[in-house]
Amino acid sequence: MARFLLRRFISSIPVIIGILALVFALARMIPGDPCRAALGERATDEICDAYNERYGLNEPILVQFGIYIKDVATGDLGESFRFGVPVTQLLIERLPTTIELAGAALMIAVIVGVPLGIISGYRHNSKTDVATMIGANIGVAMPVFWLGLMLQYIFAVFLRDTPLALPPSGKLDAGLIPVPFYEAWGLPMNGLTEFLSEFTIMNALVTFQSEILSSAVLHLILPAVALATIPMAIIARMTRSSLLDVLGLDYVRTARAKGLRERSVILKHALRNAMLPVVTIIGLSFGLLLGGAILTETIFNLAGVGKTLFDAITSRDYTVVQGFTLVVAISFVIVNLVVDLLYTYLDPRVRVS
Amino acid sequence: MSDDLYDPSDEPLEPTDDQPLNTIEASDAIRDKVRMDLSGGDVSASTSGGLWRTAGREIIRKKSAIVGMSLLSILLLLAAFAPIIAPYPPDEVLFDQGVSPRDPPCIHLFGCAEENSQHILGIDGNGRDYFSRIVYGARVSLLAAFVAVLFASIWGTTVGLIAGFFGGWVDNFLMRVMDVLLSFPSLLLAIVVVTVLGPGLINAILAIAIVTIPQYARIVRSSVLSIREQEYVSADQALGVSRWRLLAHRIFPNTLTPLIVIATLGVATAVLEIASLSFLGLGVQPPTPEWGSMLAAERNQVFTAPHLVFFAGLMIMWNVLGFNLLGDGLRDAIDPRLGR
Amino acid sequence: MTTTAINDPVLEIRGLETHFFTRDGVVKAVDGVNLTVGKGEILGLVGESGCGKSVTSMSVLRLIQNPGEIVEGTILFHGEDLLGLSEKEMRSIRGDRISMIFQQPVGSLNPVFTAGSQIAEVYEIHESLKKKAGNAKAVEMLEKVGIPDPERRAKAYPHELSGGMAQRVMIAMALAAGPELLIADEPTTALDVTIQAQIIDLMREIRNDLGTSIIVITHDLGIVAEIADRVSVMYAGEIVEEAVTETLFAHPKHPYTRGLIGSIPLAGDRREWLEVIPGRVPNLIDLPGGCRFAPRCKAREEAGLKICTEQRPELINIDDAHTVRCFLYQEGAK
Amino acid sequence: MSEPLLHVKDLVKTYPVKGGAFQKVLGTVRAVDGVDLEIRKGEALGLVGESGCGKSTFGRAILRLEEPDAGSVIFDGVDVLQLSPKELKGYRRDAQVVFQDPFGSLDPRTSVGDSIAEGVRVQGLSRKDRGRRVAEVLELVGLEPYHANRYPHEFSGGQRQRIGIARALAVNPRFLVLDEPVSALDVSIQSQILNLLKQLQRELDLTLLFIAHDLSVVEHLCDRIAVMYLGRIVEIASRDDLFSSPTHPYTEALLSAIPIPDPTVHRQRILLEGDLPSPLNPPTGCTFHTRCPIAEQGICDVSAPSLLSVNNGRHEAACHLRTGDHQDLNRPLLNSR
Repeated sequence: MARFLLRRFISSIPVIIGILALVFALARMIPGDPCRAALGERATDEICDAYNERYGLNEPILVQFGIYIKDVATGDLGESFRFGVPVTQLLIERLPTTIELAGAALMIAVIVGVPLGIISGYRHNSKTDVATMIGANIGVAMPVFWLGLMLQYIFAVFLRDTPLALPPSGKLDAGLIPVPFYEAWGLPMNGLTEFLSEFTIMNALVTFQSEILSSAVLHLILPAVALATIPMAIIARMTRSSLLDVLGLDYVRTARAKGLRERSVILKHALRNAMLPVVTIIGLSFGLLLGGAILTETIFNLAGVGKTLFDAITSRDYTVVQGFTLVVAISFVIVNLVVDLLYTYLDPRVRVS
Repeated sequence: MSDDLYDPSDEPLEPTDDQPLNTIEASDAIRDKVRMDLSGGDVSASTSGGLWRTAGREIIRKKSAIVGMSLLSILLLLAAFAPIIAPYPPDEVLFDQGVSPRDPPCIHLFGCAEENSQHILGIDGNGRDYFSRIVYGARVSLLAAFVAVLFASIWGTTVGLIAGFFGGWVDNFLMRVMDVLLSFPSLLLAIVVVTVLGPGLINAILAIAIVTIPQYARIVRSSVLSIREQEYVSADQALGVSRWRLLAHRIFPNTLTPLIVIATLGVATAVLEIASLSFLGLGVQPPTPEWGSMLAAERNQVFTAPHLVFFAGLMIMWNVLGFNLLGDGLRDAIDPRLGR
Repeated sequence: MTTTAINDPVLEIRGLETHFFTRDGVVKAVDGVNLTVGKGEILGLVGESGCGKSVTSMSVLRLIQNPGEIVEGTILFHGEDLLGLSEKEMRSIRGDRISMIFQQPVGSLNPVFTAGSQIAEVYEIHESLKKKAGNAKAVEMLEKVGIPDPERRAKAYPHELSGGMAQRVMIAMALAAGPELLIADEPTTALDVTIQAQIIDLMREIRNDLGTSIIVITHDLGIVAEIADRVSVMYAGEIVEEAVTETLFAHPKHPYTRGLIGSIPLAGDRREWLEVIPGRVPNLIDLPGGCRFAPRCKAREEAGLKICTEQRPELINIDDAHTVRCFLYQEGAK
Repeated sequence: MSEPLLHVKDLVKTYPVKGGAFQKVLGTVRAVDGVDLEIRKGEALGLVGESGCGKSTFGRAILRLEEPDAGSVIFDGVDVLQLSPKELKGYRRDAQVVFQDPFGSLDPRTSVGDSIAEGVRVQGLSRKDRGRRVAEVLELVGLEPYHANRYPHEFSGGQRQRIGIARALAVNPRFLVLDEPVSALDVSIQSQILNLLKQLQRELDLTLLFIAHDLSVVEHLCDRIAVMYLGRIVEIASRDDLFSSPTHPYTEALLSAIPIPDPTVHRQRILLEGDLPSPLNPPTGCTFHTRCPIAEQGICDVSAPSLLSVNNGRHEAACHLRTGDHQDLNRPLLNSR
């Protein structure tokens, strides 16, 4: 198992180097002079020369790439021009929001999508199946940003003054300021504790800040649902088709011939196999979620990775674009690694070789 | 079809040796199959004997294909006859005709005063007839998505054919590059590419095409690999048919089947992504009527004039749904084993 | 074992009709099949692909899936009609009193569970054993079917087993609950000749040692000759001939049986040309009226029989326990 | 008998087995492990063995559908393995192949006629002549000329196999490799194809290499039979010699394993223990010794036997105990049960 892990990890090294190269190249290719973008249009040539000298921007491109790799390896992602803080600091503040959002969305997608797919595949061609599949088709087709806006309208305007009303944007009610757990627990503040404390819901849970907790959860519902819809539809469809595939296989016939009840045939023999491709798709959905997070965070005004990234792109904050893109891509690679691991756990055929 | 329904004994009698699964390749293969599902469904690389004629007959039997085709024909009609259907030019500002920004819909049939001019979907923030803009939007949406997919599939096919047919380091290199591109969420990569190229319709199309090339490359490559192992290719080799002719006459035509399905489903994804880019202000620029950018322009009015957001999004969904259903139907028709 | 065994029938199928309701029409996969299996008897069910032999066996266990359906007939197991049982009662018979093995042994085992646990499952279902006890008995069973190092094999996953080994595991699973009837559907087709011989021997031993009745379904007349006491020949959804094995091979009556025997190259047989049955198996949706073999039948032409294309022949008894569905042997048909 | 048309000397074909993160070569499978074989003009040679023994690889290697690693394939005096791609064209006309899978061996998108015409197109026939040739060979294999315009999915398995044969015959070859041509077919269709092959061999004076796992099918068609085990030929003899006096214990086991459709015959079975060893890690010495009922320690597991003549005839076998220094023909076969 350890050897497999190592091998799988080593095999993703070329891809990670490729990602670094691409991110580096794209950031260099974005039009505009990095010096003037950083220091303002009125920076003189002398100042810019000094600036370029300092950041190694005069060096040959390969040397620059070398410097970049070295910086990344030492955890230095540069400094945001716009905010004047290190990109890593920005990540510490913004990443948890996105993880919370994407995590909640993924949970909804899996918890709803998988059972729907199972029912649909099991009761194949029934009314439930047809309804689920129509729903899934519509779900896949809905633009996230539109769904988000519609949810905002429905729950904040249409259902206003009903118990179903939900806050349309932001992370918390205005005026609420959570106490970070490290303060409550008397721990020192450092990168890690600060990062952890930004998980609002978790932080509120462990420090018993019930008002903040409920507000955070309520604020999370709409964006999470909006973000979850497409993956949920995909997961439901995949579960269904995978289950149907498996139900036609020889070993399912064997299970029936053994005298197993149909429920056990499906839940024990078929499902374990049917879940294999579903696990992979859940991993892939993660990429979809990160892409969708850009739209969802923009609409729901959440200061997460997506929104920060998008703002950085429009305001030419290169180091942030570079750093955030890198983190997103590498986390996607890592998620796929984890999925492979899970896959190996589930499928003995892969495990042994 | 009825034969293999109930009698398994027409399998080849000699078993083929079970090849040990290579972990990484195995999980990649599944990922490919699965990736296709992101855009709707999966297509196996191997095609069973179904030719276009039989496929055509099958398509007509598929409900989803029919619904999809109907949805799309309506859109196509809207796009083709936009000048006839739309009561106003899409960018004509109507303030001098007595409208004010974001006037609600005025339909005479539903009791809107006769003396007011009719605007079935109301007026947008810039005083233009919203319905006319929606109608013209069909043109941009269909054309842009189609061009993006055409571009991506041509390049993806080329890459996939070369990688699969030549193998070796060429294959290795090309596929690693594709892996890198696939490591980014496609919308994110498209955003970065548009930023590099500069915003605009053409660049948005290009960006979406570039980020989807790997999908086509991988599916074509895996088709090539499986077709290359087919006995009919061996038979041709034994007859002395040249590599190029094999590639052009045997391998390429047989990769087309899965490719067409993937491309149809890919149009749906492209529609969504172009709308998303435009929504973010990176794609189609105003005043060109495009659903995504129209939605973006009115998004702050969602609490006061929700219909201006609602219909643009509905049209995007309509378009995506049409291509998804058509793609599903195509896939089922071509690979009846999946037809359920 | 001879025909006397039929006096103590384990299974009696009467007028079985299993149809598949497809888009293109009704596929009459099994269309009026009668079969009897005696206690401790090995019955060979022979036919080409698509003749309905597998559907017959799946019908016995009532494992026909949509769009298939058993539309007619009775399946008496020790005198009790299986078609009249509730699903729950039927489940208690499957894998316990009647069990089955299949053509693709590796594919018939679930890839994500170990061989041992899949056998143990039978004990969990039918004997309410706990997992641990089941596993122990599974190892015992593996040893019984001749698997060396059974403890290690019990922990193996199906893909780690060779075809022959996997088929032994399947047999162990089928025998776990001590069934009275074992249905083997093309049990050796996917295996190499030397392995095939091992499996055939194993099945014979099972019958001799345990007295299990066995139905062997195959397209290979050689296997039938080796193992079966009695043979039923199927063509296009019906039984066309049935006899004790020796009789059938020595005096085949039905033109199809004769063609089939004549068309296989025999070891040591130096015929210049093999016999050929012209044409192909009829479409089961659009069956010919009259005798289903008539369009391919040379004997009919030679005898100049008209009735063959007009009327469906009945199974007639021509000898002691030798029945045939052919007008050539029917008095007055000419 | 006549002179050899094809002479294969010490042919080796290996496959790398890759694995690991960088697709490192972990080992090699010697699929064909030093095979010597002569096929004489006009004869039908059967090559028999279980799945994975390398018989199909051998067939593909002598046609240069796979590039062998070592050895030579002399066809009509010319070493085929030394030919440049251009020079290969002549060999492609002389040597053809028919495959097992009637479904996979025809391009589903090409009409039957075009598939058949492909070979003569390569050989430079004009379009008109091609059409005529297609009609000719279709009739030769018992189909109608108008079938040329149809597509593979419109045909049954047996018909497709006829089309495969027609395609091979279109270039008028002298040598035909038949790779399990009937094993995917129904019994009653098998005999049609076998009869057709026999008839064609006589009419067209073809030399055949018939690859199969089924001894009785090979027996029917072939004059001589070679038995292969784990990449090597273990016995080769005329059909009659092989069946009447099999020498290698593996041949004996194979023969005794064939189910005979005659219930009155009761043979003493020689049951082989266990499965085929992994070709990735073949046993030392005689590769068969792990399953051999008469193997002797210290002899069979030490050195690999070579093909030696039995009774100074053309019957050859590779067995220490039956042909070599340790020869003892009376050594009884131990029954495993």
